[in-house]
Amino acid sequence: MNMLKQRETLLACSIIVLVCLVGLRSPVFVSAASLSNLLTDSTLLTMLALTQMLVIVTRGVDLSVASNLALSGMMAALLASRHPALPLVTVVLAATAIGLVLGLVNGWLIGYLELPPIVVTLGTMSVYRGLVFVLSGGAWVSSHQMPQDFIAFPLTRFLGITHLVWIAAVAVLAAWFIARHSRFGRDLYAVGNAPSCARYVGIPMARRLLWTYGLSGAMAGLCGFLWVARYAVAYTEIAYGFEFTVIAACVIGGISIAGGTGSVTGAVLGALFLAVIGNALPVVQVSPFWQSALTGLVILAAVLINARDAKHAGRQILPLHLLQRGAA
Amino acid sequence: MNSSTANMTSTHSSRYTILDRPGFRPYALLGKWETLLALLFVAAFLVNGILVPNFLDPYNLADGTFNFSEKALIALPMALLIICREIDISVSGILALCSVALGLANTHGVPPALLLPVALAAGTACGLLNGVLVTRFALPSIVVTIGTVSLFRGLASVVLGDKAFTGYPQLMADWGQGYFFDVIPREFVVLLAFAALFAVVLHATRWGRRIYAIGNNPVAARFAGIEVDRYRLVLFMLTGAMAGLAAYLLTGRIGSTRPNIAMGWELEVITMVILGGVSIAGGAGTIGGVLLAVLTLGTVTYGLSLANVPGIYMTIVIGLLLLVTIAVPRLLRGRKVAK
Amino acid sequence: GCGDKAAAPADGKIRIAMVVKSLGNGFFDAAHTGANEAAAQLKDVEIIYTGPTTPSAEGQIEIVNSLISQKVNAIVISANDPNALVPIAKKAMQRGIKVVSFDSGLAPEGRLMQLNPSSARLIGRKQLEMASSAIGGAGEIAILSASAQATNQNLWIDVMKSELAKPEFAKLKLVATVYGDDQSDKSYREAQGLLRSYPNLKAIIAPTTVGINAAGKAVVDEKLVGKVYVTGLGLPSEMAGHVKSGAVKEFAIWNPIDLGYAATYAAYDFVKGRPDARAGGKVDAGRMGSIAIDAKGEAAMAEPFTYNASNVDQFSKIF
Amino acid sequence: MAATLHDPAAPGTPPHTSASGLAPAPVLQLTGIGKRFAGIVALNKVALSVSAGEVMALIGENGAGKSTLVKTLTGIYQPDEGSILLGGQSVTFANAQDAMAAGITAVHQESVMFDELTVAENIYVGRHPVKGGRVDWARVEQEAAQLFARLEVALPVRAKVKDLSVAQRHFVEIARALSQRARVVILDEPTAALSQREIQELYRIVRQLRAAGTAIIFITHKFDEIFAVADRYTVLRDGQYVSSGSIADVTEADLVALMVGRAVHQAYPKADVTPGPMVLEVENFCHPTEFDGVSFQLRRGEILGFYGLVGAGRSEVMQALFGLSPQARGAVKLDGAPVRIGCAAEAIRHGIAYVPEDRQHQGAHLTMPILHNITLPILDRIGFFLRGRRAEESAVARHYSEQLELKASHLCQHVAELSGGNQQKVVLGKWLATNPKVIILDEPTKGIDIGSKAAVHRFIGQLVGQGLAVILVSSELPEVLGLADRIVVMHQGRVQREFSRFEATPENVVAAASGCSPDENAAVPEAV
Ligand SMILES: Nc1ncnc2c1ncn2[C@@H]1O[C@H](COP(=O)(O)OP(=O)(O)OP(=O)(O)O)[C@@H](O)[C@H]1O
Ligand SMILES: Nc1ncnc2c1ncn2[C@@H]1O[C@H](COP(=O)(O)OP(=O)(O)OP(=O)(O)O)[C@@H](O)[C@H]1O
Ligand SMILES: [Mg+2]
Ligand SMILES: [Mg+2]
Repeated sequence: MNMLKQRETLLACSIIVLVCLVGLRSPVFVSAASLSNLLTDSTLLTMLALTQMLVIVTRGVDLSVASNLALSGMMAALLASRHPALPLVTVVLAATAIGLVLGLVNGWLIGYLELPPIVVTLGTMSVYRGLVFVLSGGAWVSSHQMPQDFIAFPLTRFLGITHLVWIAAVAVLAAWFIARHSRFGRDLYAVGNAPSCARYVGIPMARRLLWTYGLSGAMAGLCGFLWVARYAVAYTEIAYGFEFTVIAACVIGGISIAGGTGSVTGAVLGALFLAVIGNALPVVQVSPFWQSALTGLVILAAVLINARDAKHAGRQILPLHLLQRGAA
Repeated sequence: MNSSTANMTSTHSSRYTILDRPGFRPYALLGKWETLLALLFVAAFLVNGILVPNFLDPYNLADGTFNFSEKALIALPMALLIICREIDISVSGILALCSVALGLANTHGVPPALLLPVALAAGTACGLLNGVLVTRFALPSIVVTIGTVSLFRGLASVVLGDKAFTGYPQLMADWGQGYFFDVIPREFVVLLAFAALFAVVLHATRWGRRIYAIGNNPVAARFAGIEVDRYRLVLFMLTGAMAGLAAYLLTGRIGSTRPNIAMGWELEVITMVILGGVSIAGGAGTIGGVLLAVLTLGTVTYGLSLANVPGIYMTIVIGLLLLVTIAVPRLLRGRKVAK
Repeated sequence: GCGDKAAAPADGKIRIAMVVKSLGNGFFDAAHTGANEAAAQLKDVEIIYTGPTTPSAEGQIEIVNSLISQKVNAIVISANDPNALVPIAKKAMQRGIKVVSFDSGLAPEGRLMQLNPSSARLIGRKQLEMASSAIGGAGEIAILSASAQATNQNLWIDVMKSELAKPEFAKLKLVATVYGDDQSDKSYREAQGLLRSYPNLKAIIAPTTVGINAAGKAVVDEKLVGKVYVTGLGLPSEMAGHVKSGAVKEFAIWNPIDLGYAATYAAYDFVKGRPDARAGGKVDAGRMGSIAIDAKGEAAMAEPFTYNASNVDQFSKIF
Repeated sequence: MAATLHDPAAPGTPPHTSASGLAPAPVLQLTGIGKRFAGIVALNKVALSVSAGEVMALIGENGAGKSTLVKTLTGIYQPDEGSILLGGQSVTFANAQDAMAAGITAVHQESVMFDELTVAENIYVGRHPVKGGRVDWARVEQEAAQLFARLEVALPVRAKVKDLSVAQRHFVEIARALSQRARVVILDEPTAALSQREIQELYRIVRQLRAAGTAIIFITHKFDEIFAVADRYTVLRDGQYVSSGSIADVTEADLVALMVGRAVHQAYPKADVTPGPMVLEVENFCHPTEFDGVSFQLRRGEILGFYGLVGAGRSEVMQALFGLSPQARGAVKLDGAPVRIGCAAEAIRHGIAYVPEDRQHQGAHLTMPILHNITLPILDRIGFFLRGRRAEESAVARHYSEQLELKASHLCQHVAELSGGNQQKVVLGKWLATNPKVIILDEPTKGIDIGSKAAVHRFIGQLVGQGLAVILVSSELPEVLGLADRIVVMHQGRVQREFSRFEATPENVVAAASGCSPDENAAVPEAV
């Protein structure tokens, strides 16, 4: 427990240090407007990282999130552009529902057919991405085809804070509740810790996996709508390769690919960390050709810091004699 | 050996008889993944042969192998890695960096004959980095290679910027897109040769046996005196080297290097391996299966592209193929009883 | 020319394959329309429209490979990489297939002719002119390109840089060139970065459709409409919204329909072995008249057309 | 105390007054249970019945089908045929939850633990109490603490399970089974990982439960335990019901005969070998956290017993000796020459073999064939190319399988398909096949049935006769006392005392293991 906290503190500190370093080089980066922008910008990644974290906790991985996002986003855009009179809520719900269904397909294959998650989501990743093209006929949906309220929604401010941030905040709270305080979430940790043992204690593993991937899908659907509305354009290639960014965020946040551990704080910090890098690189005026290499280096550094920490935590055998004395 | 055989003479007869092998069960043979793949391959081949004009032309078939040979070359060591419970997402990044190394060497006047060693060395070095990070720091390989893929590709783009390397020697073009006897593509021959080599190593030597043992239970493997980390390190380096070889062939084939060369290949390579029946949980899989998967995928996609089905439909087909091939056996067998 | 080894299909039609950078791109869909129009006029032509999923040279190579196997008569291609496709294009030509590149060209040894939508100089210059007129001739400008590997983008950027040295653009100052990798989120972030790091920035030139869209959106979101102008290359159907919002005053694009139409005609001429179809000659391009081919095998169509609030709605219905 | 352990008056259960007296109607009655796996008949028409307030010993050889029966009773497997009557009503369990809801819980042979979760959560995992839509953590911790208090086991409920020792984990599993107020509690080899002292604790708990009217099925291979706690017995052989009856009416020999179908010599056949020259000398072996200043010597033809409570650090010393612990320091001499052993491969080359205690994780490659498991450490000897060496491999594997009376159908069978005890035999065979000078056996007969145990002991005896030196780490006192020439007793990472065969008595060995120095060994401080 303590160790976990330490690791997250470490990550939080490195984020602050990073922000300060960038701020030293280009002071605009630490202006209030810029930081609030950074927050807004990190939301989609954060939200996806939250549900991805739940998936990774079960020893799975959802590679299909980005394709799912593109498909639901495209469907939302088509829906909104073809039926401009439709209330926005309907569009949002439709996108989420589509995402949910796509996620449940993954969940069914993984939970009920007991197929390996990486294989299933690798397959659905291609299928969903292909479907975006098929359903849209390969055409773009551009800003002038989308209703005004559709485009405006993500960045509209409520109490001075954008909708995106509000939604992300609600998602973080919900994920925290699920992970810490719901039976569903606790079962996921158990499944991830020892999948073969889960059935011995009566955890309905198939059902849990079904809904975990469903949740990941629904979140991808919601983010699909937000993404399309935010950037005011939908086409086949949106968020191409974003699944790896999401997984990288989780990994940086200390969520173990081996399952069973990981916290909401970790996922959020991991996403923030990547968002800071993504926002800082354009501002610090390093050569664009260096960006990818730097990102790689920073990810490796973060992972190494995590690993070093894990080593310190180590396996320590509890002083059994003390306990025995206590018992006697 | 001698003394243990001596022991054996004092055989004490057990209460149980243990057969050497299971009785012959044709049913078990049918249930094998390779059989399934072979059937799929034959079916795809027949359907294409009947429905797609030009498919059965031997020259076309030969040309069709160019589309997958380099990827399949990387799939071979990747199969070993996955059997060993590791994975390398960074192969396409390594390939790009090796291609850049080739370009640099070529522009600095390294003789054509020495270019292949340059590519192999660069690949091995990248693999070494992955391997050291994984073994020395006990990090999960998927995590490490998600980081290194962007590092390697990033370095390629640092060197190249918005330029490209071109003007590769004829020797490379000959290997990249030349033929033996004007019909058999050299790349394909290289692939078959390496597939045979890998199959022998994995299935007929003690190295292979140990790789399976590590994938099956790394802790027990360490307890059985296998230097698990050394095997892992070598496999990462091997994967790097094979990516270097693929870089040599690909660069020869397309005659130019840009940082985005082979973008996204890692997923195609992993798809080949998984479709080939290599268990992502480690410890199971065969080179034969991987080769069959490569050929099946090659046949299907080549047939589709001859029918001018757009690439994006092909991704759907490949995705479905992957899902169907793993789901159907499970559905047929019914739910497995877990231990 | 050389003898026609490619076997004609059963129905005797000439098959021309149009290989584009990637499918699902409005620009190439419009070019496809043009090609179909030409095919309808030529009567004995069948168009195969194809391209990879993502804009990669390897994907195009696979496609060209299968086209060679299909023994099409001609390939009209917009290349993702000018060099990487040369070997396969050469192989196609050895097998008697006529290769013509359009839009984004192949290196000379890999094609019979390159049909430029316009000349690189004109395109580069046009974008500078639009930027200059939007900001009153003076101020800081920045370029938001696709990826660092995009050939024609790089060509135009080079032109812009050299044109900037000329006196008429002396007051324009290019402060940065950034790359958005043709991803909306990255382009948007890069545009935002530009706006933030260069408070005096007046214009962003984005010679790519994803980029110009993202830059337009970023300017609107940062509430800088009227202070910073976005210009560059885009399709009317995709840009109409940004013109209305005021973030974009003018943008340019050549007519992709005409481009596809002319490229098809050119390929047809080569297949038919017309004597003029050679470097230094000319090709007949139906309703477009005849197009001259220079000594390097390149031909250029007209100057890019400019769109603004007055005409964008009209064209957005077409492409 | 006993009566407060739990309230058995679950709905529908008649309250029991006492454990003794005439047997009431059985709580649980099985008839004609059958279960087969891909051609293997694991259970064939098995019958069993237990009454409330009764301890039923379920015994049988390795692979007799005991664990399979447990799994069919707890909803993990579904029987192919037969019926389960619970409280007189026919029930079927689709999953573990159904069985728990019906009041049947089990401590399985395999560890069912969730390492990253806390002790408290491990007890309630899968059925967290929920209040107002959220998990009631206060209640989880409070009830877990109460449970341990009643069991008189001190465990910090907030510690993560991964930080616990094997024995402590076992108590967590027992606590989980008890927390469910079950009518039937099944314990599948609960004592295999426990030392003498903890076994006594377990007996106490079992007696408490019995007094409270719970029906208990107790599976074990140790006969003293059967006579210590059980009221009745049921014997299975090869998946079939053999007989059942009251413990009071049988002797150990009767039970053995029922189990095995023939007589077994239970004596510990330590051949009288005069110890030869020194093979192994360990001097001041240290490890930063696990052990300190361990020294001992071993001669050819000698069996050196290592005894201690679970957690005394014996396994760590042995693993370090085998080159698996890079942090360990100290001088090791083999045949008089100092050696440095940096990895297991070197140890094997020096002729040391180590049979680990945790067969599932450290010993067996579960989804590999028996053949490949056995030949894994000797591949260097067999050759680089293994194709064409199949006959040699088979010969080795067959030899050791037969010596150890392995029950398997063929050599290509996956180890996962074998019963627990037979898996242990494969691991043992694999290390014997290295033909070592020194073999370290860490709990070698853990989970092995009595007939096979005799076979293992006999085989060890034979090898010693041929000059092998053996280190026997065992928590089974009779085994150590019966087999070892000398006994090293460890306590908290240090050597507490060394006994010769003649000095050692159960009393002084156990006293030393609990930390008494030699002079005060008459006064055993804690109840053992
Ligand atoms: N999942 C399985 N697949 C195939 N066979 C199995 C499986 N589980 C058990 N068996 C077989 O069923 C038989 C009974 O095994 P079981 O584990 O019930 O034995 P056991 O009596 O508990 O033995 P032990 O005392 O060694 O624990 C064995 O022959 C075993 O090989
Ligand atoms: N905190 C822990 N985390 C993980 N594994 C542990 C822990 N404590 C003990 N173990 C495992 O349990 C086994 C028992 O070791 P421990 O040190 O408790 O007792 P021991 O004296 O070595 O063993 P024994 O007395 O059973 O022979 C060891 O092999 C070790 O791997
Ligand atoms: Mg058992
Ligand atoms: Mg131990």
